[in-house]
Amino acid sequence: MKVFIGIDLGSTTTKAVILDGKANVVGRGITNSRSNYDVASQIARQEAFVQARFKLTRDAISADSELSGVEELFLPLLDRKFRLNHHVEELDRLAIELHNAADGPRHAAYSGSLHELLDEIVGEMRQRAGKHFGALAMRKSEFFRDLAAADYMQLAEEQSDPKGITFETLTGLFDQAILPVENSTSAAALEQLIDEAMDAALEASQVSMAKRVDRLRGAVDAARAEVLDEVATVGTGYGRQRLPFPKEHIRSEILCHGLGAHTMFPETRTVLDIGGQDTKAIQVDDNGIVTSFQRNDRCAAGCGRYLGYIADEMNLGVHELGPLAEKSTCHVKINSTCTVFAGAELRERLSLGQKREDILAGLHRAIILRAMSLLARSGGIEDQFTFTGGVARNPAAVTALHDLVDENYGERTTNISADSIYTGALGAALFAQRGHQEAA
Amino acid sequence: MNSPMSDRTANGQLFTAGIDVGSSAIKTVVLRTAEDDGEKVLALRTDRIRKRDLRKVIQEAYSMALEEADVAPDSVAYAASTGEGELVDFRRGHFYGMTTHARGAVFLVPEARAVLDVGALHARAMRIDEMSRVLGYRMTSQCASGSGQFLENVARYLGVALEEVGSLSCQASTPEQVSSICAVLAETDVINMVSRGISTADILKGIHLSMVGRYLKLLRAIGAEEHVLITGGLAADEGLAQAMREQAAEAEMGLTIHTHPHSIYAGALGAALWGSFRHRVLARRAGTTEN
Amino acid sequence: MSNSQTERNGDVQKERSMALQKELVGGHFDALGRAKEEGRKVVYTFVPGNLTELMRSFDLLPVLPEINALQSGMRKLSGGYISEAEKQGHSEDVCTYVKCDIGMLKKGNVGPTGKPIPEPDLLLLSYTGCCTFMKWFELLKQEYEGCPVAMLHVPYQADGQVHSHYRDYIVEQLRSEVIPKLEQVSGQAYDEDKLRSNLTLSAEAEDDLVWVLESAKNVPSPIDAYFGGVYYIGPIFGAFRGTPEGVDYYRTLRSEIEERLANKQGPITPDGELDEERYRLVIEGPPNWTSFREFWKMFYEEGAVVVASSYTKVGGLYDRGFRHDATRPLETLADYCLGCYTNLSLPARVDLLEDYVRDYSADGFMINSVKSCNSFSAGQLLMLRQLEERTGVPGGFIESDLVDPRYFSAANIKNRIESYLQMLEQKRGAAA
Amino acid sequence: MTTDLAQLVERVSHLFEDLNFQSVRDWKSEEPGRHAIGYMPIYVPRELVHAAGMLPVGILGGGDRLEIIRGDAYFQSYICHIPRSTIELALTQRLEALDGMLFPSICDVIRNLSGMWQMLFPERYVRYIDLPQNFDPAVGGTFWRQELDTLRTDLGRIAGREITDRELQHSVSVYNENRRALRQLYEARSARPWLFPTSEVYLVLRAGTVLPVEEHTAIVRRYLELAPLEDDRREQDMSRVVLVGMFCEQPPLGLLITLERAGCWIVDDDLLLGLRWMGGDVPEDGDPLQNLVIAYLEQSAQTASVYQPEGRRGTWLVDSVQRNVAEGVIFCAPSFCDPALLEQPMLVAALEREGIPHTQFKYSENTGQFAVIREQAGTFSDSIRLWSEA
Ligand SMILES: Nc1ncnc2c1ncn2[C@@H]1O[C@H](COP(=O)(O)OP(=O)(O)O)[C@@H](O)[C@H]1O
Ligand SMILES: Nc1ncnc2c1ncn2[C@@H]1O[C@H](COP(=O)(O)OP(=O)(O)O)[C@@H](O)[C@H]1O
Ligand code: SF4
Ligand code: SF4
Ligand code: SF4
Repeated sequence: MKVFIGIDLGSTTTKAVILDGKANVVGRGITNSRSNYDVASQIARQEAFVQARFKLTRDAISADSELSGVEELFLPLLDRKFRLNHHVEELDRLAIELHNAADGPRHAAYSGSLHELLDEIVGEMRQRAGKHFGALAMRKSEFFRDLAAADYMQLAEEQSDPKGITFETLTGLFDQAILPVENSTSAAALEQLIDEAMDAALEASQVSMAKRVDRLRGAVDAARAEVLDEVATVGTGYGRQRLPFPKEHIRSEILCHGLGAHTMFPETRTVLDIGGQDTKAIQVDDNGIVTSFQRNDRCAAGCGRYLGYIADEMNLGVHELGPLAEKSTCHVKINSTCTVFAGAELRERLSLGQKREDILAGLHRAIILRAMSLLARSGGIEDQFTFTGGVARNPAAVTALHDLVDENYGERTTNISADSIYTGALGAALFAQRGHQEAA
Repeated sequence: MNSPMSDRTANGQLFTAGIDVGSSAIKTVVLRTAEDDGEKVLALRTDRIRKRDLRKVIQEAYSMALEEADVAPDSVAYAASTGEGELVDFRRGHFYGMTTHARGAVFLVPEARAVLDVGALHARAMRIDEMSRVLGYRMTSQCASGSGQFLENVARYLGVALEEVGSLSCQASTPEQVSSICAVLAETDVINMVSRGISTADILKGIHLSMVGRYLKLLRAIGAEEHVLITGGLAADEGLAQAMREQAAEAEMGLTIHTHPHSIYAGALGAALWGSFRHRVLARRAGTTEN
Repeated sequence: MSNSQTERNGDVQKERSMALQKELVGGHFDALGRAKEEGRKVVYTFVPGNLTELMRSFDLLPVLPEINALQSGMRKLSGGYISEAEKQGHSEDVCTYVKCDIGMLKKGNVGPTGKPIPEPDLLLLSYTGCCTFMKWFELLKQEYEGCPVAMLHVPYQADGQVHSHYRDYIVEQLRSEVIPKLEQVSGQAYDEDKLRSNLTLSAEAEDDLVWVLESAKNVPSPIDAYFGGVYYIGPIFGAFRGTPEGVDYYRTLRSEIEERLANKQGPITPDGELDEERYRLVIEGPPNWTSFREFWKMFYEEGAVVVASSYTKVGGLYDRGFRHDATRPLETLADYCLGCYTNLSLPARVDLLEDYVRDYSADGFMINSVKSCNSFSAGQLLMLRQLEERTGVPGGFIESDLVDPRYFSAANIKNRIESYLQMLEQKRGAAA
Repeated sequence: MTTDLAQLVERVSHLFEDLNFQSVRDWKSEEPGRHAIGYMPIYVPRELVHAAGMLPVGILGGGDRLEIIRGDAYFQSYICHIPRSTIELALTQRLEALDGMLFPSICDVIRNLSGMWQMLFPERYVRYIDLPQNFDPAVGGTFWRQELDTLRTDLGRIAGREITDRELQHSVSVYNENRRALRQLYEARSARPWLFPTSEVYLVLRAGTVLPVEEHTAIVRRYLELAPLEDDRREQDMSRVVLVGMFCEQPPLGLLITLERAGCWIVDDDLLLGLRWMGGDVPEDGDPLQNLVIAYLEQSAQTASVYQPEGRRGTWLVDSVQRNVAEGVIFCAPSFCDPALLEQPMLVAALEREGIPHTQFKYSENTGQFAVIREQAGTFSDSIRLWSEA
């Protein structure tokens, strides 16, 4: 099968989308781009391939009428098995790196006790791994880094001081260890994990569907055997200049976002993308062609990192901010523009006894207000509107945006899709696919 | 002299305190001014605020400092606040940051004719005279780029304790400049450098150099010539001072950059010193009006 | 290169007009350097609303601080001058031309070519199209305490019309304020015949200039009317309007361009001739001088040619028919001043650009908004919208500065230009 | 605070906070056929508007309470704030009550704003008022007279009748009255600044931008009576300063409060010059238009926007410092305000020649954080306080 890949190398996350020859999405992948752009784009694309493999599996199962309905049982199972295995594999690597870090000269004083403590913590993390990937589990994040960090920090806090090892020491070790874990990747290892997960899932299915398991195995094997032929890849995004692609395979993220949004919501005329380090307001015509755009970068105020920074200040995850802010009944006007000053203002206001949620609501409004001026600059919102980028996952940001759009432009259809973070990658993949068609 | 305050000036000595309320820490100084042997510092302390109730931290810091100095609260003639002093409810007077840093600087390094105060959120440069009068100043305003917090963030991303930053930076061999000036977005840069295998020392030095670039601009803008004293929290960072010396020399600005172990207390010291001065002025005034 | 008039000079092609232009500008700075020894008097004035013919009729040498500033920018001296001025207490926020000039003065008033610039004998404040001019010369007046100032206030064409009382007001000021001061400084009496003959020369050069600028209506265009254009306007906006040298320069230039046109050649860039014209653009706003080459390259690398620009009209708008008219010497000077580009109302500026987009068959237009200049920049975002609406052509917006290197972010600007051109390309693809 | 004063202050604060110009709408709806004409900060001959039976309304941006959403779409980040908030007010229909807008030539930003207005609101009356920079009655005076004549004709056309000399004479006398009251207020504040805190004086003044002038004069006079009755207003050990640079974009109220809290009594300023730009009385008899022309040429406020043919910049500032026995000058100018900021070095030079202490900082009308300004102003007042005794 011919596939086309789009990679959006964002400042915060890297996204990959795989399309088939008819421009259907067959796989998506996302990862942190915090550490290394090249690695991040590889990981995102591998993830997308994993998903593509799963999609093929799903298609193969659905194609067999005797297996009707089985995909709804089998695929989640497969997915969980895979994720769990993957998580455990990463935990193993984390354990090694933690111990390596603990051998550093700075920690000599602790000698053995530090290693013991780490073993304890990692052991407990392994215990918890199963829970993260249970059938009904709600995962707070899809990134290993976040899941592992949450567990680790909690355990570190519980177990630190009593043993004379400070919490700061432990967090320092984690920060050091997580980088190499995130930065190493191996396609072969992933293939292996997929295989194992498939086998394990088949194994597990045996009990419930003994009779049809052979057909199922047949479908699964067929999906495994399918060769995914990468025809073309187009890269875009903040870090696109660093992609090891020839210039003609790199597109401006503005165009990619425009096209991606147009493909998802063909009636869209205005796109707002708030990513980690930049914000873009884009106007597109009825073919998805960008007619005007505005962007903001180089200053964290107004981008996703603003919220990320605030979340750090409050010891919360970014995903927790929105829901908390939604509880607010009256929002506070934030005076500081700068992210760091806003952080200080937040502390000051908290110490004056103002409510967390009200301040947070104010902070969300502040970031959306900045986006509103960008939107206004790009030409306003005349018609259907789409909100993309990581911040579109934040419910409070979405609410603030709705309110402000309503107040200033009247009611507008606003699209927000769960997949909107992939908008840029989708656009890039479409360029890859179109480019190939044109060449052919 | 019969003013109600004069009993606190017993035996020709006078106790004053300076409390510098910063955005990240409270600095407290207790000072004795004696007619025969000038000013003597009796206690110095820094209390990080972290996420605690500010009023409480101030109160505690003050009591502990007095205890350290062995001075009873009611023998303090003048408690002066500086910085965000509103919450210091026991103060007798307030002096503003530049006034106190200038005074503190001249006290610590008498030949200083310019002060560079780098705190958690702001950096400011002042040109002063030998009487610690502020002749001109420049400060960074609404952007935290290049502030103490900026450095703190970078240190956090690198997993380095603040106290280690300076010595690490001094070990750098080939400093790597950061391209992003944003205190928050520098994170990406820093992490990129880490993954490119650049040593922590080189990264920190690069950060220091980019900060120093801004400070030198401030100093140039105020027309600083000769001796400059770094005050505020970042004075403790010898890496910064070293980077500053290198850059200033390279730019041929003719500056001598000083730090002082008590630089971080410059504000609090200045407040205590001005408190002592002001007390005497007020006492004299009270004296003259009564005559 | 088959062209007989073009010779290879290193990697860069030099046309005769280029050499001539260099000669003129260099010669002028030389003359300035010698002015004091030779006892010649010097008048400082501004490009928009400059009264070169009048000054020359008194044998006075004009100095144009804006040109000094832009030259300092191109020679990468401006950064130091600006910080010098800021050190003296000038705000970061204000026009950098002023600061560049003040900084240069504070550092000894050595001109961009390394020759000293003489102190002014008169500050002729042609207050045209920019409020900063007034502050600029007030500041200079503080530096040159004894130097007289002549204020010529040119009313703004707020409603797009030249009212007769505007013209009367200017002529009155010329009579009662400017000419007496010029007489006093030069020690010569006002000689209207001399003025007239200068004005005749002006009109001649203006004809050729307009022809050259309009040659860009051809596809492909033989010139770049912005990056190349700034060289073409140098002599006429500088000190050579109303001089035989000026006339000569424009005649030469015109004949060169005529030849390029006949040979269907594209514009010359610092990297040689552009062989494929891929985009035709109209540009509003002055260029960036500190990274002029780099900036230009971002365009020609992509095959973008600027076919018309408003910046080349700051020192006089001639392509709408105005010519200096020797039969009504003072009135024509008044009309000239009133018509300079930045003295036009915003709606008139939009009309002009709209016509440019149409008349020059542009694929797009771009605004380079400079931080320094409120006169240009305030309102450009609305201009952008209006132009997009009226022409149906997408507009691009970039931000930089004239001579402050701190405000030229090459990566950002390049990113924007690239994205913009890709957008034009995509649009073209869809239309095809 | 006595209830009378509290009521007065509440009334003027309310007018200040009302971004919808309700008082103007109310005034218009009281009688059919009434018109209101907006004007940007200074040098607008309000007498002409008044004489046409219209209400001149000062438009001074949106302050710190207006969220700027669309206004930012029209101005780059390096342009001052007032034009964007003014556009925002207009785009959000808050200026519906205005039948026209006058843009005096204060600077290129306001100048270009007049063009933007023409494009954005083609159905409304817009006029750019070009002030002569030549002060010869025969040259600049003639020009100004023609400009005023055009304005007079235009306003007459909107009003549906010609403006008579008699009406104009009456308007001149009404405005003379108002100017006298304002001068008294400034003198009173300068004599005893603790009785007339600037943050309050500002609000009283500001009411004059939206109220009919007669009503405003009454409020000012009433305030002059009431404020001294407050017995908790006492003299304090603070520094006396003159505040300059605010002739166009107005500072947020918080800034004025901050300055006072930081130990500065403001004894003179260039706030709300739109009401005060004419230094003295305009003759009430004779040709009223000519009187206005001569008044502009001879006694209008010196600001950065008007050329000063002879003498040095800043003589008025030095005069003000001396007249008001001020101890220092604070330059407080809007960020990116070219006229004010280019003027500053000249004023500094004038002060330095006289040995008058000064300091400077920038604001924008929506500045919300005053910590830095408080430090700067505080240090300034500290230095005056400490060094005057040393
Ligand atoms: N689950 C989530 N909940 C809330 N906010 C999120 C979530 N995931 C990402 N974000 C926000 O999105 C930002 C990253 O957006 P993204 O579009 O991935 O950026 P980029 O494309 O620049 O890498 C983060 O800074 C964060 O604020
Ligand atoms: N030992 C140290 N090395 C480097 N930086 C330090 C050190 N101690 C404190 N700092 C820095 O000093 C800053 C606090 O400075 P301070 O002058 O107290 O600021 P503020 O008065 O605003 O609280 C912190 O942000 C921190 O970055
Ligand atoms: S203002 Fe704050 S968030 Fe913006 S660039 Fe500066 S430090 Fe970063
Ligand atoms: S503001 Fe613009 S027109 Fe005026 S001097 Fe500066 S650059 Fe020239
Ligand atoms: S604040 Fe200054 S720059 Fe802005 S409009 Fe007013 S005078 Fe012009």
